Amino acid sequence: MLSVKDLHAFYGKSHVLRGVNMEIMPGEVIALLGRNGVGRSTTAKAIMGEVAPKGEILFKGKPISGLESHKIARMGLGYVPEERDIFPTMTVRQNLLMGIKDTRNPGRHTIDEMLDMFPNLRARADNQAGVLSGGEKQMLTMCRTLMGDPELIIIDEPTEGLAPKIVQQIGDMIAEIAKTGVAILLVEQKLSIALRIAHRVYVMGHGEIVYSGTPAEFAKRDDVRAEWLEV
Amino acid sequence: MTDTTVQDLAPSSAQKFRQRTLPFLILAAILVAIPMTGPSRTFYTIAHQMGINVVFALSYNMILGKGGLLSFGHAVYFGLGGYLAVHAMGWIEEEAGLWGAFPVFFLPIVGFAGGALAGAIIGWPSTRKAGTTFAMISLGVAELIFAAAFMFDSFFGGEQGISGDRMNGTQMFGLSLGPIDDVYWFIAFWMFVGILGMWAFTRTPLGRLSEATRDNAQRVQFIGYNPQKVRYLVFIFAGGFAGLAGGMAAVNYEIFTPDALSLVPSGFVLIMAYVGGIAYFVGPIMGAILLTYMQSMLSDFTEAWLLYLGMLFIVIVMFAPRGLAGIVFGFLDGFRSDDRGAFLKSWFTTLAGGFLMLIGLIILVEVSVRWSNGYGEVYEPFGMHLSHTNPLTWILFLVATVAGIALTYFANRDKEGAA
Amino acid sequence: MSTYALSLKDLNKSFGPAKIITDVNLDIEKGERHAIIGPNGAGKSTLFNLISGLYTPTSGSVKLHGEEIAGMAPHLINHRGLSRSFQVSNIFINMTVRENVRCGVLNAMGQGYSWWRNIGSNKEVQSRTYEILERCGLVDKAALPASLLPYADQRALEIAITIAGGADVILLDEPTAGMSHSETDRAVQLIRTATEGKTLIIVEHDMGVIFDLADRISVLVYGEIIACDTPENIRGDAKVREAYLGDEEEPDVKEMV
Amino acid sequence: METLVFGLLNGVSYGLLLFMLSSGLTLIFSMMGVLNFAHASFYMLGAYFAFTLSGISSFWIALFIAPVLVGLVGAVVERYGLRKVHANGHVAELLFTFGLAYLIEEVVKIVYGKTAVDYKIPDLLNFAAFQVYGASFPAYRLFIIVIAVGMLIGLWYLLKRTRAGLIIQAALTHPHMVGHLGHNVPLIFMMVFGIGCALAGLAGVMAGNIFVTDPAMAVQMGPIVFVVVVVGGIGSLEGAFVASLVIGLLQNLAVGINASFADIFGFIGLSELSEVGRISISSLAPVLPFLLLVLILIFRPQGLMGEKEL
Amino acid sequence: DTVKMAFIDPLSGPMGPSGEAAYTSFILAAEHINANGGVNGNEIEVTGYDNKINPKESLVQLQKAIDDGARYIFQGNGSSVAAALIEAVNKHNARNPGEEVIFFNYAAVTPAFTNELCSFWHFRFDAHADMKMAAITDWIAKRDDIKSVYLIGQDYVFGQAVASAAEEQLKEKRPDIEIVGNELHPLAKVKDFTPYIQKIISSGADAVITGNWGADMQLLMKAAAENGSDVPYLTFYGGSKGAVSSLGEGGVGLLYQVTEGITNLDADDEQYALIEEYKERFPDYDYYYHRAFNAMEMFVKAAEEAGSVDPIPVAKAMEGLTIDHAYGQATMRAEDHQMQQPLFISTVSDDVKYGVDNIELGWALVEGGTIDMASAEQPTTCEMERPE
Ligand SMILES: Nc1ncnc2c1ncn2[C@@H]1O[C@H](COP(=O)(O)OP(=O)(O)OP(=O)(O)O)[C@@H](O)[C@H]1O
Ligand SMILES: Nc1ncnc2c1ncn2[C@@H]1O[C@H](COP(=O)(O)OP(=O)(O)OP(=O)(O)O)[C@@H](O)[C@H]1O
Ligand SMILES: CC(C)C[C@H](N)C(=O)O
Ligand SMILES: [Mg+2]
Ligand SMILES: [Mg+2]
Repeated sequence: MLSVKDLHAFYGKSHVLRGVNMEIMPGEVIALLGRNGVGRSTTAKAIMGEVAPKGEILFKGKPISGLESHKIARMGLGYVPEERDIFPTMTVRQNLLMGIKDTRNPGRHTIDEMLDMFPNLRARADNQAGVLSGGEKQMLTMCRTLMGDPELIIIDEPTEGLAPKIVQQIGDMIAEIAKTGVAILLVEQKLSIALRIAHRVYVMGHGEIVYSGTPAEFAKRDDVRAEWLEV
Repeated sequence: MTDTTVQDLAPSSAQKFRQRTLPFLILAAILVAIPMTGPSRTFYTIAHQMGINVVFALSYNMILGKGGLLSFGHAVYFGLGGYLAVHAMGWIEEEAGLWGAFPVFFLPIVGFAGGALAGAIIGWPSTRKAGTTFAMISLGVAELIFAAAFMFDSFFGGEQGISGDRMNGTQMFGLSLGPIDDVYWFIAFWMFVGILGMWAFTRTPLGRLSEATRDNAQRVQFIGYNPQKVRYLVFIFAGGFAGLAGGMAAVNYEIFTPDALSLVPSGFVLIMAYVGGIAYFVGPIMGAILLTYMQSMLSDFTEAWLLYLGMLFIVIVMFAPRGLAGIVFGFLDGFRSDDRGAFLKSWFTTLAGGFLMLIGLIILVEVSVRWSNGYGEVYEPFGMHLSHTNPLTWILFLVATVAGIALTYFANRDKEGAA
Repeated sequence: MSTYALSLKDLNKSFGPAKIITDVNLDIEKGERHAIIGPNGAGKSTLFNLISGLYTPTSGSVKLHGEEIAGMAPHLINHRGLSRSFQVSNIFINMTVRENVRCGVLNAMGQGYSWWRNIGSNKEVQSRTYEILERCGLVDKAALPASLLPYADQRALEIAITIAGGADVILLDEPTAGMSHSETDRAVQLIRTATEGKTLIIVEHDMGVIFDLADRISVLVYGEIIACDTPENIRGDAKVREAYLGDEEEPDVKEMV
Repeated sequence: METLVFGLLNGVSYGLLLFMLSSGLTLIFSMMGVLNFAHASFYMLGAYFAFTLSGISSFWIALFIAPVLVGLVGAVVERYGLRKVHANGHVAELLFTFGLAYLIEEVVKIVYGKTAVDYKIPDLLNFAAFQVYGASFPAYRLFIIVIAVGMLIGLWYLLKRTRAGLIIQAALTHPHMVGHLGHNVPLIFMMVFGIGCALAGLAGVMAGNIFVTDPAMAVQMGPIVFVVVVVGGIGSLEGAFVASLVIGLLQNLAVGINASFADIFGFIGLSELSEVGRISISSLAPVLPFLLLVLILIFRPQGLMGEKEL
Repeated sequence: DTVKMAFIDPLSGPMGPSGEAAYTSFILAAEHINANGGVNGNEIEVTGYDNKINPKESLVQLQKAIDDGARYIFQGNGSSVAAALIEAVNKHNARNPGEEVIFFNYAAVTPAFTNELCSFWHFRFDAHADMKMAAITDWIAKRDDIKSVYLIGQDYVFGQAVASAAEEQLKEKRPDIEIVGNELHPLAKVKDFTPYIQKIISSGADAVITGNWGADMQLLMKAAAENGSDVPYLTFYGGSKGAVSSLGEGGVGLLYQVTEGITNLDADDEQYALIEEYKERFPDYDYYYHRAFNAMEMFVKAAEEAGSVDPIPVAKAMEGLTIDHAYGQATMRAEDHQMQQPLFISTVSDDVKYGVDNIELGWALVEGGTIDMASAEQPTTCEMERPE
């Protein structure tokens, strides 16, 4: 579904991604692990065209490297950025409406379904999204992306700054979404979640993928964890 | 690193001298040297206007660049300060009260007081808001004051304004202020004082706070300052220095008309500051010098000078938002950087490209202007005869423009490759 | 009886029909380190906003050292000795680190609006700025523009600005959000030294930080304080576990594997 | 009585003209956040294009083609100018349009000359619709009223019935995110700007022949357009409509009043000879809109019908 | 050698056309003089300086002109600018002896300039407001059907001077006439004169007197036509570009102006050739500034008499000098430097040799519309200081 070959990216002069390779199959949940600052978010941004990528990125067999972001999105690639980027002056409902790409043929999900999934959001449906709490915002962005009916969602650190209980909820939600057949690339730091829901994990270090395997295999690799994850 | 001390945090005294004292010494030296070159009357006239505009543009940048407030009515303070100074000039002439002894030389102080007072009154309601609200209030206030100027003839003098005679009152430094080279010392002195004063202002707590308020008014509040008060105080000072410039203009021209308060000079000062570069202290100085020159001299060479002005401004906004000063400092930085060669190469290619495009453009504009006027005049640069019926004209124009675009394109493609 | 450093009485805040803070009562002793925890959207940041003057309470009172401050403008509250940090970094990105801190220091020295003195000439301001930079571990980055600081250092600067004014009641909103473990440890250390002898109120989701730092913990759920006690008791409180910590505590990576 | 009737008639027709001119700016301002200083320049272009077109064809063709042309010019300006500046924030955008206004004026001077062109009211509408107190009311002004009301209805429909408004609002602050949601932000911006300019162009077509079509017409109309938009309330079409009428009426009614301050405030001893006393209400007419602007901004910054502050 | 003359007037901006119409006249006049051998063997060079119709900018341009070697300054557009220039020239001449400059005013007609504000350095070639108003009021005095008059004008010195001249002279010549309106509107700011015209209509005035010029004149006429106003307009500057074409046929017999000459007066072939040459060279404008040619002619004559092209001798020679021009004689009165010349009242007609604004309509002399030099003369209060 998504195949990344020898992806490089730069911020000014600093070479952040140094040849990232990865594959994602339809319906697969992949966790991308790594320490702070190794370039996981940058990988996501490079795929989405937010930082200029150098290398090959194929989505459903078609190259997307260098395309405008709305074209990438319209091919069925959803993105939930680290910053969440909700539209603060719009209501929750309007935010969800924004997720629909084409009003004439809306996707599988309806706004009501989304609000049912998160009673918290329903209670705030007509409030300005800017005043939502951190957790509520996170829920909102995921729902908004779902409204666009993506086949693959890239989610960057969905649980950052959230209360332990919500963290669990978000984890459940992602697992739920995955069940509907949507592939997910989850950029995470919290192993607990990643290991619970991922089919495969990639570990990143210094701008490269340094390990890949199933959660079960990964669990046995103390060396990988020690070298690339712990601080 | 652990043994860093308090002193190490601040710049060293050598640095201070180089960055702070030296520029002022150089400025003073230039100001003193100018009259020795025996300049013409035109030179003096333009130079005086530049001096006034330098102070005016700097005062504008106190609120735009440093304070983040976009004003469309800064000329109001320039004008009110200037009017007060012209009236004071009249009082000196009539020897009203103590005024008889007041030296005309010090009228800019009166202008300062007038501008600051106007700032204090008008700023009170308008600085409570920042952003677009402030901009729109400034526009409205400017229109109001401008219109009022035609209603209160005793202060503003109607269309023909108020005039005065600077050759009265106590003489200072042996300057009668009659001949133009006397006036030069007056302008030079006050320009220096104005620049120094406004520079010093940036070094005060209030000056720094103004920048902080511009960047993040909310945070300023939570460390204990009232952003409205900060804006208000800065606004008063900006008004004061604008008034100082007004006072200089009052003595220089010996006349003030309501036009001085209108949107036109307010727009012009905005352009001066922005073209010069509002992020730098010297930016508005550069902008004032260049634009004053364009305003007074370019209009002699071409009727389309406003077109060039508009284009210059748009080019700056689009391609060099840090203004002339940004270009100059960017060049210096690039020049000092490691791969000077690559930098210079791309810089000069862009420059050459820009130059060619400019030539193409000038040909197009000048030929069109003459064609449009229809007096049978023909554009004849360097003895070439370029009329609109002459194919050479269009070939020259096309070649220059295409070559220019190609060059800039390549220069910038290189740049990306290097990144 | 000495007055409390901060005392909230029947505090309420509604936005339109939505009641966000309901009848909050809380007394905090001088010198106490008090933590506020609660699920997302419980109203923790809102509570901070009410105390620090960004919002006006719908009803109720906020007393700082016994003096009513509810509804005052933020800068006036700050003058009375209360200072806060923000959940998202809120620093002056165009200034250097040193200037950021100096902005706070100047106010404390009563030179905030002065336009007649040179900013660099006051020795006391310089030395106090230096002291704060040192305390927050930012001395070697003092001359950097704040925008170039790494994230963790920006958070540290946020704290530095907050304490620079010399306030004795400090409110920190999620100071360690987004930090790695080692950075978090450093930050806790920093908070501990920086707020030495002051009253500290902190909002955090990182239980490690909370249990490490706090003398007492309040648990805020749907705008109400459901518990307020020592860390040990809170950990054991069933209500709290249900409402916030979740049925099980988050499994440690080690246990998972 | 006569004064009142004249004032009302002129106020309404002038007010509606203002509305035509400012509705495009309201659209651009509320959707893109761009305070388009060159808006009145597009108005001027509309008038000049209509002059050229009605010379080679007829007024009626110009009425349709000229606004489209102006809209295209606007779209090009957005695509190759404004879009580049957008990243540098609103002030940069505003300054860009500020420079653009100079540019358009100068180009118009080169192409059409510095003096006014003779852009005429079409013969079909060049008659007196009716007579009031000895003065005739031109049919063309009635035509303006009809067009303006039509424009109001059309615009209102466009705004309320499309999601484009939301998308643009979001793209203002989070352009990347909106792109990631699959919306072609640049295209929408370009269209909004184009339509806004076309509306200004239409106003130019309508007004250029009752006023003068000369290179100064943009500068003269520029500030008043801002007054309308701000007084009406940002993003509020209804507000712009009301504000246009209010300003139109205010100005025209004031012109009709001969009384001076001394006549009105004479009872507090204001003398006919004093400077303030001599000011007549009619001479205040041009100032009133700006007075209104400042007062509104100070006491009701969200404008008459706006929801948020500037 | 060349005699440098500076033409300081608006050459860009909204008032640009007003300046340009005169500038072109001076250029043509200079060309003719040069073609005839120049002045005392010198060529004349007229250079335009754009003052953007701003008094202050005029002073900057004045400095530049002086620096470029100009000793003769032409200006006319706007009495406010003229006032500033008179003062500036006076000061300059006092402060820079030996570098004197002379101000030739060709159109700023506020009477004060040759009365209480008169100066040796200032010469005016146009009849001033009181002179022109006298022509108008004499004409009204003969029209018994006019019982009420409406005054409208621009709110600045000149407009105010026109209004007070009208009031005084009417009171004296026709005390029975009621002045039903006396309105001053802002200079060059009104876009639509409809409300003013409606006021005029509802006042029931039988005639309107106005000193409006430039766009204010054109727009006033446009609104008058649109709103069906049918009273006579007695003007100074009905000849402003666009005014006649705005009124169209409706202007015939309703729009009047007072000038020192019009193209449709009987004249010699040389004058007709000049008019045609002008139109051909400058098709945007019409031959209007006859006084530009008068001024140049007078300068040449004075220079020849003085045997010099230096300012002071020329100025002295000019005092009391008389020239013959196409429409009569003109004398520069020595006391106040005000040109005395015959004036003509004309009105719009569709039966003329030369149209204006590129249409068929043009100006034709009204019956008995010639005011000879002596009748046009007005007293002066000038007490002039002269250099010895
Ligand atoms: N806009 C930027 N400009 C310059 N450098 C950047 C920028 N954004 C990120 N970096 C640097 O690039 C590197 C990789 O950043 P990235 O955000 O991809 O890391 P990450 O693995 O997602 O870490 P985090 O846990 O902080 O989200 C870091 O060293 C970071 O400092
Ligand atoms: N200005 C406001 N208008 C309306 N509702 C608001 C406003 N500010 C906050 N809220 C609502 O109040 C609730 C509490 O928000 P708050 O930001 O205080 O939560 P929090 O406890 O800080 O959460 P988090 O831990 O996620 O930061 C949220 O549901 C939010 O939507
Ligand atoms: C150009 C002229 C019409 C000027 C006018 N007569 C004045 O004195 O101001
Ligand atoms: Mg990341
Ligand atoms: Mg919070």
